Amino acid sequence: MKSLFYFCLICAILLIYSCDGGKKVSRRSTSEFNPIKIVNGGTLVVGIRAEPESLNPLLALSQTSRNIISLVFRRLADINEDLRTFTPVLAKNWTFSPDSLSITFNLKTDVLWHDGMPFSAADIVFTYQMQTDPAIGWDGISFKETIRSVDALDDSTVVFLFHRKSPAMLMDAVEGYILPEHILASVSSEDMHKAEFNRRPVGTGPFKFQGWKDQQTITLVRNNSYYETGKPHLDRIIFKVVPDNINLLSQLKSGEVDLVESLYPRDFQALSAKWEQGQSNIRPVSYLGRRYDFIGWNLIDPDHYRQKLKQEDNSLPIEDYILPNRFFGSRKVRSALTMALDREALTNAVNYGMAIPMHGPVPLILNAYNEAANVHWPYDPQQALRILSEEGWSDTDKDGILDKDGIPFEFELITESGNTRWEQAATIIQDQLAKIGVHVSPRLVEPALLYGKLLPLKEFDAVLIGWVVGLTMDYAPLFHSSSFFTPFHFTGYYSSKYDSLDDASKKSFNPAVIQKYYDEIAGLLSHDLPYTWLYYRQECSAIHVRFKNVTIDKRGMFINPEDWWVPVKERSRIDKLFEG
Amino acid sequence: MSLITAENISVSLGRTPILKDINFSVETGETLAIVGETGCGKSLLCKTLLNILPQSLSVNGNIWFNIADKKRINILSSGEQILKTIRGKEIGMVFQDAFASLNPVIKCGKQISDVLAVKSKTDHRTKKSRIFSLLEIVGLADVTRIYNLYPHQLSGGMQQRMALAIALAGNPRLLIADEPSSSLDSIAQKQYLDLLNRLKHAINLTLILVTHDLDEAFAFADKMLVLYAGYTAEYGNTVDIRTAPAHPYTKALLDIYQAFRENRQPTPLPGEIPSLGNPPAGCRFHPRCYRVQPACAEQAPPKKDLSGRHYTWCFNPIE
Amino acid sequence: MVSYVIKRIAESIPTIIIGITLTFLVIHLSPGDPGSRFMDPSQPSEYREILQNRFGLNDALHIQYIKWLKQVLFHFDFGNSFYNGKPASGMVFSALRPTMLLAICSLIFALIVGIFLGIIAAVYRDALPDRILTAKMMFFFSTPSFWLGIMLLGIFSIKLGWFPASHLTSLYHDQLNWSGRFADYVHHLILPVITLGLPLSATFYRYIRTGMIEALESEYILASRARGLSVSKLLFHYSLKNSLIPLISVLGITIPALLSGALVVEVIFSLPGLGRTMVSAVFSRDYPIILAASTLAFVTVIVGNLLADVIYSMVDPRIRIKTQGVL
Amino acid sequence: MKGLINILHSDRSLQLGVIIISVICLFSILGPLLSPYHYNTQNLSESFQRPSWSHPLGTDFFGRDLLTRLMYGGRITLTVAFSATLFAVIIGTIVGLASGFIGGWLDRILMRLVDILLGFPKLFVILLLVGMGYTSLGLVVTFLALFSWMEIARIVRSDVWVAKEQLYVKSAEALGLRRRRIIFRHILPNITGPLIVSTVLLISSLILIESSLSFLGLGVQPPNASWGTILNEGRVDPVGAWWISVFSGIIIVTCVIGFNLIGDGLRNILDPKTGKKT
Repeated sequence: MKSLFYFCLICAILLIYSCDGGKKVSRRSTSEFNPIKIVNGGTLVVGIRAEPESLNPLLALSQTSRNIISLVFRRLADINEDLRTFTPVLAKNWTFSPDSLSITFNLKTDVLWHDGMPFSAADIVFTYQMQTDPAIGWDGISFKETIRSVDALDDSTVVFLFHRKSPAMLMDAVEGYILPEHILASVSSEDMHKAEFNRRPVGTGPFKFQGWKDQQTITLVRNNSYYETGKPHLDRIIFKVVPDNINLLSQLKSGEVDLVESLYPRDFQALSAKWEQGQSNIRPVSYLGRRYDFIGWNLIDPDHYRQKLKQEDNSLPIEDYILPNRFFGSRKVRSALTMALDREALTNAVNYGMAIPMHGPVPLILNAYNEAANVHWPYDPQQALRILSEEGWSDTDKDGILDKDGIPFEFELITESGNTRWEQAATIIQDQLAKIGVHVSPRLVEPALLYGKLLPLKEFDAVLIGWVVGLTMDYAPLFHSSSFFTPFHFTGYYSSKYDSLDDASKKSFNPAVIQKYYDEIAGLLSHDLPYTWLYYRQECSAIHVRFKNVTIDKRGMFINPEDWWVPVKERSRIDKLFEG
Repeated sequence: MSLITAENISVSLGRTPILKDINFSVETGETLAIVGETGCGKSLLCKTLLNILPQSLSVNGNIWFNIADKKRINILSSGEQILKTIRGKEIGMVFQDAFASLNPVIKCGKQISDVLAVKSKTDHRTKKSRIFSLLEIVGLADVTRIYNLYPHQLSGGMQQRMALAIALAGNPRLLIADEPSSSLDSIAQKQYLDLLNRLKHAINLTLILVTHDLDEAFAFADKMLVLYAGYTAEYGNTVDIRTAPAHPYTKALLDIYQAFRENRQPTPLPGEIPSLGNPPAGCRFHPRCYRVQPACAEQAPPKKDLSGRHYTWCFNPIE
Repeated sequence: MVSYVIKRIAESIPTIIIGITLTFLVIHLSPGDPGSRFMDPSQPSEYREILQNRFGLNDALHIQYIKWLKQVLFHFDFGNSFYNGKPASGMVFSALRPTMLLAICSLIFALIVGIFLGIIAAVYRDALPDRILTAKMMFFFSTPSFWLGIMLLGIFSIKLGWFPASHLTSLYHDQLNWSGRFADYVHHLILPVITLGLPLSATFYRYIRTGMIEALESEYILASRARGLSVSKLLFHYSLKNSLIPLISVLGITIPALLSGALVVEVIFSLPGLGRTMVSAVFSRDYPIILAASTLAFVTVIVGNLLADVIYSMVDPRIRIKTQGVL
Repeated sequence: MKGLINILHSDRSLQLGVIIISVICLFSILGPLLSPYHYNTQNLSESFQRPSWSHPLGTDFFGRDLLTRLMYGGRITLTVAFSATLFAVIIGTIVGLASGFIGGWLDRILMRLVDILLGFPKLFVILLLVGMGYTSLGLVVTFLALFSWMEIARIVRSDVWVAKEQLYVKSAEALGLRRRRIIFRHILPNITGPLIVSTVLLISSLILIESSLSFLGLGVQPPNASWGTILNEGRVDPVGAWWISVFSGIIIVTCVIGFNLIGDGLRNILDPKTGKKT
């Protein structure tokens, strides 16, 4: 009786799972561009995986927070797609002084804060003070290091004065969203992280903050007094928290969510296939992202490093802390391990083709990127084995694992737990290195433990993680000897050649010379291999087709949301429900 | 016409007969005493009369009950709908263990009122006064307090009276009292039986009194049914049985009863009471019987009419 | 009764304090640094110090502990989240509401299903309905709720699209009238409640079936039958009340299990509850939230236990006498 | 041996449970030896294959054979559950014996501790403990054991109380036997029945907790996997790659049912009084 019951139950489950749901007939509109007049209205629902930590531009760190902030706040100017030139936003225009040491911004005069107060030059000055306040710890603080002072000449004119000339002066000046002085002036910088403002931001952007339901939704509505008359067109943007990926995907498919960023490549490919067959209203969009993943090798011996740290002697030279790691201290071993990795297969497997194998340190998104400058290590396990045996690693005891002086080549590859892509990549690397007789144990570690203890104290063998890059290139925190004891310099890489190249690149003002230094740095690092770069990721996003005028490029999804609009005929059920 | 008539009642568990061919009838106003030792099937018989036996037991025979308009119904073949109108309202029953028969988590007043509720939808106040008078009738003082007590808060005697009050709540014409006094001490026993006797006359109650005590039977009953291991040994008028017991078992009971009265040591019956599950063949009493004959072990003895109102089931009755 | 409740509350205070002290020690002694997740390579290296100071992690452990305990006991202030700066107490309380909603609905669901099926099984004891039900309930009793949740989610939400896959309410919830809102809640809660409730109903089912069988075989039920009470009255009033009593004593043990179960269900169905708050706080080392959430969980369990005991003594008159006698 | 077979024959749910668990144990122990695949050999070109003749239960992301992984995962799940149970039973028995036999203030303190620990929502606390440290197998076993010995302690204690009052213990005391001898020779054998029942039921509940933990991403490290981890891997796409979550779930449920059946059956046999009712 019982067994019959289970049998039926299992059959029922299998049946429901295996039969494909009813085929949905395409409702996709055939005309992508509609020449009739743009109408206002419509609701955009953005699916997000985690609640933003703060809507205060000074404290925001996650991509989600930054996205929402980009809708509520405005900068002085926005960068263009070429990543060189700028379009004025809150500034009307700007002029460089003849000695190129200051920039004068003329501000727009018809801009209002969302609470109705007028925007003025005082807000710019106040924002600069907040951004450079060490007690707040804004993460873009390094942009402002070149600035000597910011002064308001009158309500609509601001002057930025710089220490020295640099090609990035304008970028440094306009970085960061402008904050309302009349609200935040009363908050002390120590209490900034607890301010009510972080939960109820007031900005000058096209959308106003309306409400925040804990762990559920954040709603922005149209700012009717936006300075660009007639914009934005959408009534409302709702950010809906859906932590579970499969849940998020199914809501995207069912139309409960219109836009999702950072889809899993596997899901993205499935969506793309449907889209190409004309069976879906979800438009997949991919663009060059900001992330790359790599293996970081620990070049020095962790125990020796720890002992030296215990001596608490600040006068010791850096060389004293360095005892080459028994595995990765040798550049040749690192190059052998790199050659033993089939980066192509790895990249395709974990990214489903939505990433580009990466050989050197310069992110593909930057103008400084030059693939030819990198040293390429091809996939060649035979060569790798040869190099390893030259280095003394061979399988003398025939247990399938290389060894040297009785030490087997066995190490832990740590990665952040909860990140499926990294877990998968670590598992594949384990398999690939096993083929040349290197035994890898992947180990998943809590982020707090990983970034809070293991990496800063260099207590690891090898780590697989990724970085998110900004629009400027700075490798000093990762490889420069001046940051040897800081948390992100966890490889223990120490090269005077690198130091001098890095210093020189920062002193130069000539773009062509700087590019030359960058190429040299790329060549040096890809030769020395403190990291083995794995792949550069393409961002996979999707947006419902009813949204028109959507511009998406390597700067991200939310470049021109004030221009997005929905034709009346294509309004969804949710659009209509909100319109009443 | 008799109020209740039992015809050939047999109860069996699977193939094992527990009660076999029991017959009796009780006229309105009469008292029948069912007498026998512990384990002879008395309680089972009581439950059979109300058709509340567990489904694992199969019952044969007929129990005819005279409902108010001179119509007879067969309790054993009636549906629950009809039985609902009989149980509690026509036939009340007091169980052997009063405490066990009271629901431990429902207040006394509520337990009585639930029985009343079935009967008529009188309004709350009349219902309450009816409950109070019932409690007074069974001799409980301080009725308002008792109304709100739980069964375990009552003494044994009070519990017994409470059970009686519940049995009487539906104004039954027939009351089945299953060893109502067995759990009480002798004084309380006496009081309780007096109460039953008074009630019997006051509200013209027909009574089936189950007892193992011949004293009780002789004092109250008009008729007697003597059971031995699920069989009827003897059935007839109390006077006849008392003066001229025909079955050796009845005789033995009487002897013991007599011995107690005269304060001498009774002669115990040889052997043991057979278990209902595995009774001896033939006459169930024959292993212990001093008048045993070869036939006794062969088959069950037939009914023997002694005087038209006195019957025995024995091959060799005492003449 | 009042003094009994007060005594119980007084007894439970040390339990809570021991509990949160242990929690405090565990999270503060564990390796890793809550501030680190906010850092990226472009930040100045002093930022780590700033964060440590901001979170008050630079003091000695016992000073941190005393400071924290003072704050909690005298100001009912659990500090602010490391992650988003919100007051921890507010965050946790607002997370408790959905959890309570989920837990109470599941409890009611489990009670209804468990009691109803338990009665059926007891009435048809050892017959076909009883055997089918008992086997089925063995299945639910042994099913991890996360699997049940994934299966329900996969079939009814993703494959068939009958129920929403996440959240407590629709986006347009506020636009609806009250009946619409109620329907909206029901629509969102059905799958999570089944997921949390079914395994629980299997437990209740066992108790009710046992209790009902015991009650139905008892002398007082036989006596009640003899009194001519209707079948429904016998089942639902006379037997059920008796078999509910052991169930209520189980209720106290059920509450911690319910909270543990809610944790998983909230993760699967993306519900904004205490469990999910706890999971994400553990993963991000958000100390104030972890402490506030565990304190609240302990208090909930203790209050729940107390409630169960009070109800128990109310339903079972025999117990009440005993407690009165003790006091 | 004959007695054992008799016991097996006397209860149908015990019979069924023993069959289920033996099959699962054989499946886990012998399965990986017989399987043509290695639990950890990747074949990225066969990623997420539906069940077929060559892979009866399909493959996972890395193209590993799911059946083989489930067999291997069974080893880990069962090892974790068995060893945690073993520790819990040892702790519980010691505490229970001490509490019941010595009594007095020790008993009060221990029982208070039991009450406190029972009041904590188990998963909450274990999640906290495991989430705060390295997620290693040994740690999971330790914490599971630390939070599940209380029921055992209670049962042992109350049985010791009963046994202590019984005549044979009294007479042993009167004979002047040493306390340890009394405990081990006279009391312990008398409480093994209920102890075995609750041990079996504990195994099933620990399997559930372990898989919940693995499901939340805490527990076994890759490339090893317990059933819960495999189930969690299937969560990436429960509809598209349904076989992973469905089959790993089925085996967890079957295993837990097996232990529960054994527990119920043993209770029926060892403790007929309460066993009849359930």
